[in-house]
Amino acid sequence: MILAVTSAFLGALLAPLVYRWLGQLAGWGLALLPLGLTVYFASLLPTVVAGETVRHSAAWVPTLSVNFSFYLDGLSLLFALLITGIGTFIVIYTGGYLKGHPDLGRFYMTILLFMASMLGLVLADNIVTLFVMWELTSLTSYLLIGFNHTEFRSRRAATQALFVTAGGGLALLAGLVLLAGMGGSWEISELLAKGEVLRAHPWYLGALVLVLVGAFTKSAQFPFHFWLPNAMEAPTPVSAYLHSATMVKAGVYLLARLQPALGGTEVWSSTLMAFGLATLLTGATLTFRHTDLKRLLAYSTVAALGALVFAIGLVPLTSYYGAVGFATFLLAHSLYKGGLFMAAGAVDHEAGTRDINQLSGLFRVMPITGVAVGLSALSLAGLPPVLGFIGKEVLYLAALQAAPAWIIGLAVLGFAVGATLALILTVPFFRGQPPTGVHEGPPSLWLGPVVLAGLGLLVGLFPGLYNPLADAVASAVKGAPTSYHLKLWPGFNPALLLSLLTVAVGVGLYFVYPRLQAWMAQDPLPGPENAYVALLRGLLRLAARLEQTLQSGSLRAYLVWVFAGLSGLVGLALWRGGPFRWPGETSALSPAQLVLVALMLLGGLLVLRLRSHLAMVVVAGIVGAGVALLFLLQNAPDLSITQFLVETLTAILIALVLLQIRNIGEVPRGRWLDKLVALLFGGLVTVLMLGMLSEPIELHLTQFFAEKSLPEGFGRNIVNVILVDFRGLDTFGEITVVGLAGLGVYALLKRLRREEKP
Amino acid sequence: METWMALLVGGLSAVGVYLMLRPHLIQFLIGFLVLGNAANLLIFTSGRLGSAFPPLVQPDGTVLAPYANPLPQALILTAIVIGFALAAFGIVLFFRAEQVLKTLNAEAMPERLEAAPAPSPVDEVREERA
Amino acid sequence: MSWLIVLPLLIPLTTGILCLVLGSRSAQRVLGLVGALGLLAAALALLSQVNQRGIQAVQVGNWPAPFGITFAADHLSALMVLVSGVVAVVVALYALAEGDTPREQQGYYALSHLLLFGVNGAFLTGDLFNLYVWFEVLLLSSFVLMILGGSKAQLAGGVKYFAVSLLSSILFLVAVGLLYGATGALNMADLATRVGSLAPGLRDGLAMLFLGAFGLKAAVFPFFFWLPASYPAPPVIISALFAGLLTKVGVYALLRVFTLLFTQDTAFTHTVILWVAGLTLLLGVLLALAQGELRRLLSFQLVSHIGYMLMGLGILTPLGLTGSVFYALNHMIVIAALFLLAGLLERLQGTTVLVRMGGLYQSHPWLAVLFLLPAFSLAGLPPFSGFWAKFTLVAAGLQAGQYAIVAVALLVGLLTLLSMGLVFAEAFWKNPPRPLAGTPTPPGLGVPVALLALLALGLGLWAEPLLALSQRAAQELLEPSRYIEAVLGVSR
Amino acid sequence: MNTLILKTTSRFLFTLLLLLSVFLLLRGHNEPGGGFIGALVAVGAYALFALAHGLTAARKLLPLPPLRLVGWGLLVALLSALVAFFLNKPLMTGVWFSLLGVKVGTPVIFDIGVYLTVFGALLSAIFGLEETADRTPEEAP
Repeated sequence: MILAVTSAFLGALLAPLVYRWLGQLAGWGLALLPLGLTVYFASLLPTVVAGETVRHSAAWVPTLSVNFSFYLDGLSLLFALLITGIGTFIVIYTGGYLKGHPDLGRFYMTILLFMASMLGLVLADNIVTLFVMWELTSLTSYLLIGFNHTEFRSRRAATQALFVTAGGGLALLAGLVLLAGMGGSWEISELLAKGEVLRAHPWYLGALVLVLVGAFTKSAQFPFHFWLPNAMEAPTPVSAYLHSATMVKAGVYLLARLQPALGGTEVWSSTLMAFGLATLLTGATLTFRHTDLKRLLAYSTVAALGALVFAIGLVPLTSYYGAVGFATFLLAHSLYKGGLFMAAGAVDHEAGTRDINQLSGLFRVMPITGVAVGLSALSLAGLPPVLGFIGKEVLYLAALQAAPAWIIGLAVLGFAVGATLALILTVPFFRGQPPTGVHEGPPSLWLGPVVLAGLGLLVGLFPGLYNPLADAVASAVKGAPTSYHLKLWPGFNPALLLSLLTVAVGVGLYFVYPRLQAWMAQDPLPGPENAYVALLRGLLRLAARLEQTLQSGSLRAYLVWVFAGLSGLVGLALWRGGPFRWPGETSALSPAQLVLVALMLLGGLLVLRLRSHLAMVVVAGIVGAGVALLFLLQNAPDLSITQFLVETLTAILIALVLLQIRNIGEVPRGRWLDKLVALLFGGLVTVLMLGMLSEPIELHLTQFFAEKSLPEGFGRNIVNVILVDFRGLDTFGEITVVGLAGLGVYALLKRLRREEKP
Repeated sequence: METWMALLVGGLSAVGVYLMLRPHLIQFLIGFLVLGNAANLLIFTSGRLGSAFPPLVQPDGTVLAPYANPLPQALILTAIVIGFALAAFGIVLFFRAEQVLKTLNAEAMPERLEAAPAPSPVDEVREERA
Repeated sequence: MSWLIVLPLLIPLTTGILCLVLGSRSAQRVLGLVGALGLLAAALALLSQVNQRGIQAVQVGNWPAPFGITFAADHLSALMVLVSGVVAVVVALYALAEGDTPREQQGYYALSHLLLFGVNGAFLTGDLFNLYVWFEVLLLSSFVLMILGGSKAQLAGGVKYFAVSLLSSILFLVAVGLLYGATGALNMADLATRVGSLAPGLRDGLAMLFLGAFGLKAAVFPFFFWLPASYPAPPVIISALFAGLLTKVGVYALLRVFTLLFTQDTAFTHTVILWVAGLTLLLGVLLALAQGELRRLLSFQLVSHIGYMLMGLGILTPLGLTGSVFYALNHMIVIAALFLLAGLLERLQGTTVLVRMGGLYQSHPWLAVLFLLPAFSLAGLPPFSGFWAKFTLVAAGLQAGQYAIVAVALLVGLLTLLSMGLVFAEAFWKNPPRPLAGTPTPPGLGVPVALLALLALGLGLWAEPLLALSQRAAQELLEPSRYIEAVLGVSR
Repeated sequence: MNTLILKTTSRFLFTLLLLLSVFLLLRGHNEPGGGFIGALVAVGAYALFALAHGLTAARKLLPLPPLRLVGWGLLVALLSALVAFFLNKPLMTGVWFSLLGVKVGTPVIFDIGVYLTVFGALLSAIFGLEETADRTPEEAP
């Protein structure tokens, strides 16, 4: 299994080469990759149906207990088959749909990368592996949605999808990490066995909310549904693959996967049912706003996803209907929606439009596509003898077992729109005059829809074919062995009545559809997408405002931030620490030193009042000379000489420059804020210094130097021996600094000299 | 003596900071020099005061006590030299900046030479034509 | 063996000096690359040594610790040196491919290697005052590099960079002086055994002073404003070098000081660090969203992501520190790649103003890949190196119950992704609004970027070795006694 | 300023200051002084000479361009630090030997490196600035 996933990734990376090699046949050639994987997973069917699971694991990042581990049971097998199986047809379809497109090689690579990550996602056993794959699907779908990248709408849709799904992904990450912490394991298969521990854990609610946010954003649940219809900017193979059959089902998969671990609580079922129902109704309602084939299908996908989430919520409340309904409806939806999307693309490709109002009489010119659409539409409407009918029936049975009447009523309404949509989609094929110049597309365009629709019919007629796998899926979702006999004709029961009602309402809605459509399409409806737009606009405005206030371009402001921030932090620390002892004095101040100290303070104050730069330099130099004198009085001759020399040289350098600048500018006055900050900082330095002086210093270093200076350093000037021997490395750094300064001055002035030359 | 030094260092620091906060770069530099002197005095004081002799070993191998702590002196020497290198580079940098930017007022030096509108994920942003 | 620890200093120093002494420019070019490769090799040898034998220490001048200056290499130091070697090699390759003659004349090679000298000195020294000296070495070389060429923008940015850096130097000096005056020690291991007995107010006040001095270097809130004001100005190769190395020195110093010295009152100090981390993360990324110029945008991203490294330090658990170390290493690679890429884009399109760019997805598809790898890595998406860093930090934060900072970290990841997505949409996907005037691009400029990008991918797919090393670094940081023993226990 | 007296005395002073600087350098290990102080004095000597005789004349008195001197100074310092390698001691370990009855050690050589570096760097800065100062009045636009 590890090999399967890895080979899918490697195969994807080779796609551009294959494309260059095979050219237009690349679609068929590349389809061998998903086809081979389908065959591989199909070969595992007997094992899984027999109730066994397969688990393969390899160490990935042992430091973080992350394994590259995979786990196969009914649920993951069904998904794996869907992904690789539909993937096969999508790749073939792409070859026809995007024939000759300059970016086709890249497209194959991206969509196969997507397939590989999706496969990894549904098979992953390790939480981190799952998350890695999860984010990879977001990334690849970002690139796929933005395929028509020169259009702003495409770019916007891509960014939106990425932002919403990756945002949810981050919540999911936090949730999964919490889950792992709660259950004490990073392997999902182990967590599933610890459902009771997880549910009783104080973090349960937090982790649940985070996981749900992740799943809901990915699976386009209300209120995050808006990104999915916008993502229809992508080319049709992408819409068909990502936004119907697979990626959007990742969230559903995750919920189903974790159902045994997290489900079974009041909050789980009620949340899933509430959001599922809300999504079902939102999708159904918004369907009426559109006439574009892909948009219509997109909203119907939203609705179906809502139904699936609703079903997962029902699983713990029902005996087995919920789980089986989920398993059946999932397959049915994937088959008919993938087929319908591809067919819609084929129609668009051949007829040049996707507006249902402009399409007519297509059946006569595109009979094969027409048959596929017809069969898929039956499934969408939930009519016999196709799988969609069975799926919906079982879901109704589940709802009847556990949900109150008003909820069932709303669900019927939501499903009814499916019937309406089925009519909307099929009518253009049979009504009106066929357009001229339109004909059936190449086999690559109709093969997928036909096979998928045919499968739906086949399984509908002989549900026994699917029954063993459905039981395995249901067992995985339920977390307990489940079996149910799928039948096309269950006999008269309340569910059948609901089905009839659904169809009736659906047909009724069809007749008001044109008017509803005209009325609803008028204005942009308020909805969560507006909130998204407002949020991002607000964010950008906030950012711009922040830049104006913080990153204002004023050096002064930056320095004030530094001093004020630092003083605040230091002050806080000192205040928290409480007062310390007053330092003891080691020596009295001699009169000469007192005068010096006073003079230096005065000099400092004088600098502040001066109005000439040159005078300021001089006075500052005098203060420096005072420091040198103080050093001399304190028995530091080396220091004193150096300080004198350096002060003089600095003053000369500044004077040299000042004399060359003609327009030197005024000496600006300070502000009260500067004074405050300066006083605060100076005060804190004094306090820190007093604190330092109150600590007993240990002079072990000094004693060592005094002892070793002559016998081992061979020098009597201890300061110099420290400089060149004990701490010679400091001096090495220091002369490097001096050399660098020389280099810098040279670089600065050399440029000047060159510029000044005529 | 130590208390006085603490006050002196604090006072010089305040003066230095205040000068550094002025927008004029020459004053900034002078502020840096004053603050540097304050820092050196601080380090000097950190080795404690009250010496009577410089830290020189007599030819007979003894050091006359109480001698001044040589370690802070060495540290300050390094710091002075580095400070000097920084100041020397700085003054030439400011000189050069004045030649090119025609001002010594840091507030008048632009941080961005051209306007660049930020892209937005929801609205298409185009460059505004002047 | 003791020479192995100082090799990462001696190699760039020798290279730098030889570049100064030799006049020939072609000799300098060769030396530049050879020196960088030598540094990388030495760093690898040092890391394997540390990995096998534990923390290594050498007493410079053969004076016993704590009297002389000690150089010590633990996993953190060795890893930092290693990545600085990687960045050095890549930048040297870029310089070689670019062949910018006027800048070479002014001593680019000498300066960049002296910068590395300072950076590695800072990573390896075990003495606080010596650390100050290294900071100055790398500062001055960075000043000169920043203004090489002397354009308007460089001088305006250089002035701000210089001014704020002066401040950080003085603060550091004051902090070292105060610490010496209170304890009588300069050797960090020696200090570690003494700081605990200080009065709490003084101790925490000093801790904050160090936070300020190093925070200025690391560019964290509220000390980061200088960075976006200056990093976009110099030629991109210099920005990349700075972005990869300089802020990380500040981060390294914070990691060192706040695990070795100031660990007595973590309820205060490390909470402050968490606040600083959170604010840096948020403000950095928000300000990045307001940018329309690529290099300035990257500068804010650089700032923002420093917050992640502090986050792990603030959490102060083995996992948190592992995340911090890994993040710092990963970030050095990723941000250097992005800055170099920005330079490539500027060459190809003649501008880095996003709204004016476009069309690269069509014309240079491989460049798009080279952008997406580090960009997604920066946003912390799998399977790139940044993901493991962020994942570790998030897991650490959740385990430590620091939910607020985890929320911030995740949100910032999302906003980074948005910001990178916008850059991609503008520079690569969109059609350029008007014809672009690019300059001829020498072949081979893409190679160093590709190396870094592949490293970001490779470290994502096979994160184990580096993560395991980061974990060992974190364990050492949390057990200061091992460091102290290695430094003080070595006799002459 | 360019009087004959200045020119003659400056030559004399120049030699004196240079000698003083070398003296300060060499005695630094035992008495106040050292490489840095010595270099500052030497820079003073050259600055004075340049003032009296012009920059070109002062440059002619240098064995190498000032920036090259920086490189050589650093190289000397580096080599003095590396000597210990051959004795299997750590970096910068002091090695002492007698030369004509005078005790010479690597730290002293290191100090000479300091002297050269500081001298070269400072001189390059001062010469550079004086050069622009000489020209600015007439050449500025």
